[in-house]
Amino acid sequence: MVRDSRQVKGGTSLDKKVAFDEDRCKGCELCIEACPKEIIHLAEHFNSKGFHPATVTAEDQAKCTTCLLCARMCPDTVIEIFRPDRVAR
Amino acid sequence: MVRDSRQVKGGTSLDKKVAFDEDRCKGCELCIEACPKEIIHLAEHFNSKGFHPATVTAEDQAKCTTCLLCARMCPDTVIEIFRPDRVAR
Amino acid sequence: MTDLECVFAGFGGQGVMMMGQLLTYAAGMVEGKKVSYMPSYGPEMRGGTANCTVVIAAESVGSPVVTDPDAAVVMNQPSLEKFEPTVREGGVLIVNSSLIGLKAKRNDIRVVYVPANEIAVELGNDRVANMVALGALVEATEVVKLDSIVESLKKALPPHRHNLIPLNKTALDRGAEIVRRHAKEQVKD
Amino acid sequence: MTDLECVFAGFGGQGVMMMGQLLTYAAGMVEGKKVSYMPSYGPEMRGGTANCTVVIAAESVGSPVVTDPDAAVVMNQPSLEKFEPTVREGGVLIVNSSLIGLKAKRNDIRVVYVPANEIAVELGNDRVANMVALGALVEATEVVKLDSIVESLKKALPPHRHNLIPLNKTALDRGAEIVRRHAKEQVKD
Amino acid sequence: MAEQILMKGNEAIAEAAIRAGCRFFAGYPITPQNEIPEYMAKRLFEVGGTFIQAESEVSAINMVYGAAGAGTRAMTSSSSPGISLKQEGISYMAGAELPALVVNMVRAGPGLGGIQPAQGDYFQATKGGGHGDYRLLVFVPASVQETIDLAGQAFELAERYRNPVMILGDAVLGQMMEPVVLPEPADLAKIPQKTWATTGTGGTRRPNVINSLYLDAELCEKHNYKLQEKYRQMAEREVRYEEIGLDDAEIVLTAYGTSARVAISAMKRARSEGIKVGMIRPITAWPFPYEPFRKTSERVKAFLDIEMSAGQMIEDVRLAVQDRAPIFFFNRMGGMVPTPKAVLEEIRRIDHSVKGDKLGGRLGV
Amino acid sequence: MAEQILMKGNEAIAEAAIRAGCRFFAGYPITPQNEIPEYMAKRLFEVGGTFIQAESEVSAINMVYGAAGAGTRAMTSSSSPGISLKQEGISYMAGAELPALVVNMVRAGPGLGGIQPAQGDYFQATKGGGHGDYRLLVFVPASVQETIDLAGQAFELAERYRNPVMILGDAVLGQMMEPVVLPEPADLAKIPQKTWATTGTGGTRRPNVINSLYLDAELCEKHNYKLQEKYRQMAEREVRYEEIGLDDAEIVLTAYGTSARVAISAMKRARSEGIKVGMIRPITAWPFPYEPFRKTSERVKAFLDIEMSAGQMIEDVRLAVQDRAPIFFFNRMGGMVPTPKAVLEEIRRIDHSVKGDKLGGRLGV
Amino acid sequence: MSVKVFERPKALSDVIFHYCPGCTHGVIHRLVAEAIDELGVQGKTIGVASVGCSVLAYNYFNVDFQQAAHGRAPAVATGIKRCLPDRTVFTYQGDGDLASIGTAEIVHAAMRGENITVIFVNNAIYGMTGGQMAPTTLIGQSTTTSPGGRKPERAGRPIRMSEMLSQLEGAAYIARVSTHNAAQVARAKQAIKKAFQAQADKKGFAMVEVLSTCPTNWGMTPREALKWLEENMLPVYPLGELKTEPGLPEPSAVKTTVPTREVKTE
Amino acid sequence: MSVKVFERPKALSDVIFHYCPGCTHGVIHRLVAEAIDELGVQGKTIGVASVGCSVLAYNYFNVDFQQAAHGRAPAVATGIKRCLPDRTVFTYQGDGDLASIGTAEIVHAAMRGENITVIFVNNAIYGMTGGQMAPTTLIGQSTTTSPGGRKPERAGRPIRMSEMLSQLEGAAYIARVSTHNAAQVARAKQAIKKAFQAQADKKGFAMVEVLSTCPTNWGMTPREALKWLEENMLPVYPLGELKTEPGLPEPSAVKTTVPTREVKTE
Ligand SMILES: Cc1ncc(C[n+]2csc(CCOP(=O)(O)OP(=O)(O)O)c2C)c(N)n1
Ligand SMILES: Cc1ncc(C[n+]2csc(CCOP(=O)(O)OP(=O)(O)O)c2C)c(N)n1
Ligand code: SF4
Ligand code: SF4
Ligand code: SF4
Ligand code: SF4
Ligand code: SF4
Ligand code: SF4
Ligand SMILES: [Mg+2]
Ligand SMILES: [Mg+2]
Repeated sequence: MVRDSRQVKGGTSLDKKVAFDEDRCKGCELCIEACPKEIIHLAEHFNSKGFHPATVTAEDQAKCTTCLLCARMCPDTVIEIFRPDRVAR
Repeated sequence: MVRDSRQVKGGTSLDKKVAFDEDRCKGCELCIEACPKEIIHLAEHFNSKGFHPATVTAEDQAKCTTCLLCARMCPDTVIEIFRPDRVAR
Repeated sequence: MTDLECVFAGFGGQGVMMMGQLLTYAAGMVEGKKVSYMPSYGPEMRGGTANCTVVIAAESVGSPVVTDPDAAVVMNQPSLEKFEPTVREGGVLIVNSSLIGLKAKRNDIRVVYVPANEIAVELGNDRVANMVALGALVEATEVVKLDSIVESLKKALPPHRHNLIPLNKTALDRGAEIVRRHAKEQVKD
Repeated sequence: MTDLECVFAGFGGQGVMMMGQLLTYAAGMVEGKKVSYMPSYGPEMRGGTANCTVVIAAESVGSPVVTDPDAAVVMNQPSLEKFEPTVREGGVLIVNSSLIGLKAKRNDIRVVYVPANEIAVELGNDRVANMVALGALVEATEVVKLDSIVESLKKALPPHRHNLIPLNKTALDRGAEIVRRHAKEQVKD
Repeated sequence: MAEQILMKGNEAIAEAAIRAGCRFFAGYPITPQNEIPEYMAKRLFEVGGTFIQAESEVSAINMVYGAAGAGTRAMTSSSSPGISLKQEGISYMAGAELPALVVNMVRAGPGLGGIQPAQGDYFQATKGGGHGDYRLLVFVPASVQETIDLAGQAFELAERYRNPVMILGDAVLGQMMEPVVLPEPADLAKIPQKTWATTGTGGTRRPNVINSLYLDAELCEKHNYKLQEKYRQMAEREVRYEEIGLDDAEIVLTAYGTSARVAISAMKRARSEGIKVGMIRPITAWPFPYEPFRKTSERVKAFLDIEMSAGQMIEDVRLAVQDRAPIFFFNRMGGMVPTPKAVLEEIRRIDHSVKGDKLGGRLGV
Repeated sequence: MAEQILMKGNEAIAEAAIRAGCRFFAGYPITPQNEIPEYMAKRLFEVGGTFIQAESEVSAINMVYGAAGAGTRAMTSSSSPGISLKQEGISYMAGAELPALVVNMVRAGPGLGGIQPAQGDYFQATKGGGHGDYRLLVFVPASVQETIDLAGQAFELAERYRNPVMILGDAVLGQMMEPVVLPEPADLAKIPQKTWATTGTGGTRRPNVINSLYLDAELCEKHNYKLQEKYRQMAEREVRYEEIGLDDAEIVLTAYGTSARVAISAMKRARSEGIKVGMIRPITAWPFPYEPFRKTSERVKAFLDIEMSAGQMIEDVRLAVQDRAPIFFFNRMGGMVPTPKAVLEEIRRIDHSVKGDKLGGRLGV
Repeated sequence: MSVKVFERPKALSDVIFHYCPGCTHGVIHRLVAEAIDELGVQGKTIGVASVGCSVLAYNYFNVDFQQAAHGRAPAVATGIKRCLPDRTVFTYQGDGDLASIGTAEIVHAAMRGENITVIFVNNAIYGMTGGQMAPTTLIGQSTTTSPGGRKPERAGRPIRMSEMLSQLEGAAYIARVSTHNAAQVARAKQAIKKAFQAQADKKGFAMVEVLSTCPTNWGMTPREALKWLEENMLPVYPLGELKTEPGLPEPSAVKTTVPTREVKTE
Repeated sequence: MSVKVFERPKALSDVIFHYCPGCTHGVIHRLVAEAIDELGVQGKTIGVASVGCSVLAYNYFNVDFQQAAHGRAPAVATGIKRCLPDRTVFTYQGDGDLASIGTAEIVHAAMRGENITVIFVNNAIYGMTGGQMAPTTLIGQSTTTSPGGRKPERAGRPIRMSEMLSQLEGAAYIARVSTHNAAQVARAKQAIKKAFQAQADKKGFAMVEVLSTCPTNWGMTPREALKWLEENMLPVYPLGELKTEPGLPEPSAVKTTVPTREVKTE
């Protein structure tokens, strides 16, 4: 696997493994269905399109195994996944 | 097999086993190809459509086994086959 | 004037089409006026805005497509933005203030803010917000009697749902009430 | 008159289209007249009659479809029956008497009987019967020079078949000869 | 019964067809007419008929060909691109003299275009989108009730003339709801026997053949003369139109279908401003009502043709009016519906111009 | 290279197209135009092009859509029923503004009809057989040489206007042979680059899209106005026709294609009898040459329109001539070609009638 | 006294076919007519003629007929059969008609399990229009639109419709037979009869692909054409029953209501 | 420091899809874009959008596109590919588009062995037009034109296009995959990539049938829809590679020219 070495904008790499592009999210819950860690849920608030966007709490980020399953299931490419450098190696 | 008991028009049943409706014939020779007895040939004369029609000489009629092969191959239903009554039974 | 051209607009699922159909039925079937109902339809299946148009006339309905309505009911913000500018001078705009934070900009039309969802929740059923708004519209335009809407509900709902009629009637009334109050307030101004 | 409308007709396989094309080529390409050639075509693939029409004009060709030709060449009996009545008063009819037992009925046209197949067989090749008939037509109408037809043959035949040209030329001449003889006979009459 | 109900145009057309004895429907989904097949899918089996969602519009029209040839009242519906695909089949049905109803709920074109209402298929319907010389009886209703009435008559006329009938509507007509009265269902037993239908000889008659092939040009011409004579009769007998306020009219609007509804609104407003406006509304687009235009053209000051197209019916209007009066044109395209307001403005402009002011309108010719 | 050769119309059109740079042909066999695909099958691969026998006419026109969208000069041909099947695709190409050549060698209709020559597809070609408001540039050549010349220009004009061009011939034009001079093959390198074509972005530009869908009605309308403006320009610039002997003409014949050839023969005979006959021969059926008719109509005594149809072009003639002169009509149908003799008789009748005798001809209106 | 053991079937009209000499369309017509005779369904049969050399089939059968647009016979037959479910409806289609322009129609009639009988005459060419390539044309076979022979890289490889349609659940009976000799013609007859019987038994879609000659466009004598068919087409189009719904009678058990004039010959 | 291991592929435009929430059209779009990225063919790819919910695909991919008439995408793709044989041409078609109106076009593109890649999205329904029956609709499945469920006697049984097209010699690669969970999505990706690779290798016609959901017209939540697909569609539409030309690379051997952002998860 060749790695993408770009930095995560707006956040350190260690505290965020799974990032949601909120305004793209349609609240379909397919990521929730997919996550083996059961850490994704829909937020209370609405996004600009009127959907409750999917999210992972800051604490739960740690539980994320970066297994990619949520991202792979997301129909709207809302999700990006980051892996601590040592893990990716 | 249920038999058709209609009489042959214009000929006694015994001297003609294979009859050609000459004006329908297009001289394609498929009956000739089919006849195991090799008794069919194209006549010298033309029929009304301008073809040399297929025929069997009076003598050769006797050689006909009424095997139906010629009739079955004829694309223009030119041929009728007659079988002496005792044979058909 | 009994002639009225009216637009109902909101999210799909807010019962916008139902409002239009009930008004059409009430005016046309119950009160015997000439009516036409025209839904907007588009390629999107879910999400997006939905709207419909009702035209009520004493004599005969001309164009069923309306670009400058006498009245509009807007149930969400995109609808406010889209339809406020189209209402005819002197017309009526019913705004669902439960979901719309903005205020209307026009002052040549009568704008009534109706907290439809809040009232509906108060009445115990979120889904009658549309009835609250419809009640307001009917009261503001006086195009049909409120009773005719109730009558129409009887036709629209299957018999085993007729138990919901009182609730809907209350919702209609609450909407109408807001308009009456609004009218008084305006008199005060 | 150099303008001529001519029909060639016969069984498929009698070289009827070839006659038409050679005449067209001779008139148009060799002698520089205006020409058009129009085959008849139909749904039947084999058998049946084939015919084509050639129009030759000094100036310009109008309709390429001809219903009352100045001349007709009929190579078999059905063609005689079909085209004899269509020939224009004073026109020419070339009849292939080898295959047609009947006589033409018209007496307001010039009818020339040409035993085309017999002559062709005499010349050693059944397939030049059409050239015999064409020679007759050309002689009778004088629409092109016989040499132009020979010229056209050079273009029509592939080089390795040019050995056939003398035979074809003879066939053309034999056809022309019959017409010349016929003309003399008529003078005698 | 005479009970009024509120019905969507698409469903109304379907129910009306069934009541008129339609027992076969084949179609393919396309917006904005999907309610027609959907309604048929529910209702047709209930009355012992057949609904088929065909694999394509091409197949659908040919299924209708088969069903109609077998003697059944049959119908198909679609919208613009789908109707284009049916052109070969429609030409075949006209050629083979088969009765059927074809509905086109026109949307914006050309190509995939859009799904909003338009009137860009007038030429296709009236002049012949398919090949060869044939004509359809083309109804252009302007309300749901009129759609019902015409759908009812469509089958009868189709059978009388042995010719396909088209209802040319648009997305507005298909989608809008209006109160209507449905007719009583037809008594199927009273529909005239079709002695020409292919139902099997039963061993008692010579075979019937449904066909449009005439390899012999003379026979083909004879067949064409027969068809033309039929079209002449249709043109003589089946012209329909509505005249509104022509008595004192100085400006005559003309429009059909949804445009006509808009025109009526505009006319009312104009009359209330004192402008003498009348209207001729074709109800059959073919045969076109040339005569009322011709008659009126002698005494009015101008015509205003309103279309949701680049100008198609206007050719028929011009053929009728000739040079006897100016013909103005107002249009929208691509799914846009003209507004009464805009038409009113056009009327005002024409009014000024015919009253001697500078010519302000767009001249159609 | 001005060498004359004898060529069949169908083969001439194919060779002319190839010389004009056509490198893609998709078609489906149908009489009487089979020589076109057959010629293409032989020749196109030789010049590095592609011939495909498509599974149907529908598929063929859509292959041409793809090829044209990819920037290749592309063409299809068929005859009446097959052209009907292409109507959706033609509307799509017009909507997506794709250049291509479509040839229709018209045969008798409607339906399966017959394989003999006819002119019953004039309406389809000129008014729009497909859905929506679009126009084709329609050439109606009357000789093999003219066919070659127009086929040569077709691609250039198609690309200039980004619009399909149709050559509307008939079985006579396709089957007959005449001496012709072929043009030099076009230099492919000199054909203007199509910056809009989908050839892959190469990573250097934004993606190109070939499309006719406009879900937003306002955009769809805008697109339609753009198309209409283009058609207006075409109508202004591309009208072609031939005038013969109009100087002193009292009776003006009009006809296109094969009918025009017949008319010319009749005209010659009539002139030799001293009748002053002239002719207007449209070379573009769309845009139609209204102007010469309008001009002539002021000073001639009558028009005689000759068609191999029930009367289609006559509507355009009437639109041009209006009431200014009587328009007579002579036609054959179903594969029959009018004879010069019959036309001559018609001319004689009209001559009598315009000279004050009783009206003898059939009035077209 | 003798007995007539072979004569023209009654379901065939008493006219002369327009087919070229030796064209096996004529043989196939006779077999269809024999099947109609033997099943006694002449009075309730409606045929659908396609566009191809057999376009005039409506003149050749003594039954009601509809002439269908090119490729659309299965759609037309569907319209008829759904309206008249107790009638016998069959289509007669060439390979251009069925395997090219009419691909969608035949596939979907089979998918729907439309209860009709399809006679599919595969002669590997477009006969009527003068010998263009068909989808069934063999690799290397020269036609007017595949001059020098069909090349797979330009025009693909022959389509085997029977194999393809056998994949569909609605297809009840699919067989491929041939006409290149009398024994095969007899087998073809049995298959055709079975395909009509399947319809009588309401089994669903039944099709018989009949390999046929086109001496004219193949450029051969009729006898050469039979040989060419046998040698070249059989390897590409193997004969046999490709699909039979359980419950379809064995050929011998097919009920016969009119005298059969056939004898077993093989 | 951390590494981005999953992001939006470059061949996807930066716009929001119009698809309904949870519609797996979006997933399939991403997979196609990933394949294009990984094979490094973005600059030479031309897509063909069909008519269906994916009609706007031309807005979603960062490559040249043509929008084709309903069902005709394979014909349009043929026109493009024959003129530009070194470009990568793919169609993206729904089941109404490919298996109904476009039957003839897909069959014949496969027959010709047209060197294109077809992405066939089978959601057992007509999504765009509001939920009518498709030829792929399951028996008993309720749609607006099969109210009360599809009945075989009226509308036949579901068509299996992959099985049918596999019968054609021109078809080089045919696979059926699904989107009902992440593991299947990963497999789908491999199949799609292979279908593009087949084109690069000039193998001929390649098609991947992707089972997809239509929560809106199925009347379910997106999560219910995944389950419904798994439970109901898989038995009728078994997954797997139905046809692979020898010589097609194993998925792992597919050449990769841009960084792959995928990891093996199963
Ligand atoms: C829509 C349409 N396209 C094309 C034709 C021309 N056409 C007539 S028959 C035929 C093909 C005949 O071939 P096939 O079906 O194999 O029948 P065959 O003559 O070989 O028996 C074609 C293409 C037509 N009549 N209609
Ligand atoms: C010729 C034509 N017929 C019908 C339509 C209407 N139409 C648009 S999309 C569609 C079907 C969509 O279904 P599918 O192909 O399964 O795609 P999905 O929306 O399910 O992804 C139809 C019938 C059309 N645009 N053109
Ligand atoms: S990457 Fe895996 S563990 Fe992390 S949120 Fe996504 S599905 Fe859950
Ligand atoms: S799958 Fe994507 S769109 Fe759906 S809820 Fe999760 S992040 Fe949002
Ligand atoms: S029946 Fe048999 S033996 Fe007699 S002629 Fe015919 S083929 Fe020959
Ligand atoms: S098979 Fe028939 S048509 Fe052919 S030669 Fe024999 S009898 Fe004549
Ligand atoms: S062209 Fe071929 S298929 Fe047609 S009749 Fe002649 S031999 Fe038979
Ligand atoms: S309608 Fe169905 S297929 Fe279309 S976008 Fe919505 S969920 Fe997807
Ligand atoms: Mg064939
Ligand atoms: Mg779908």
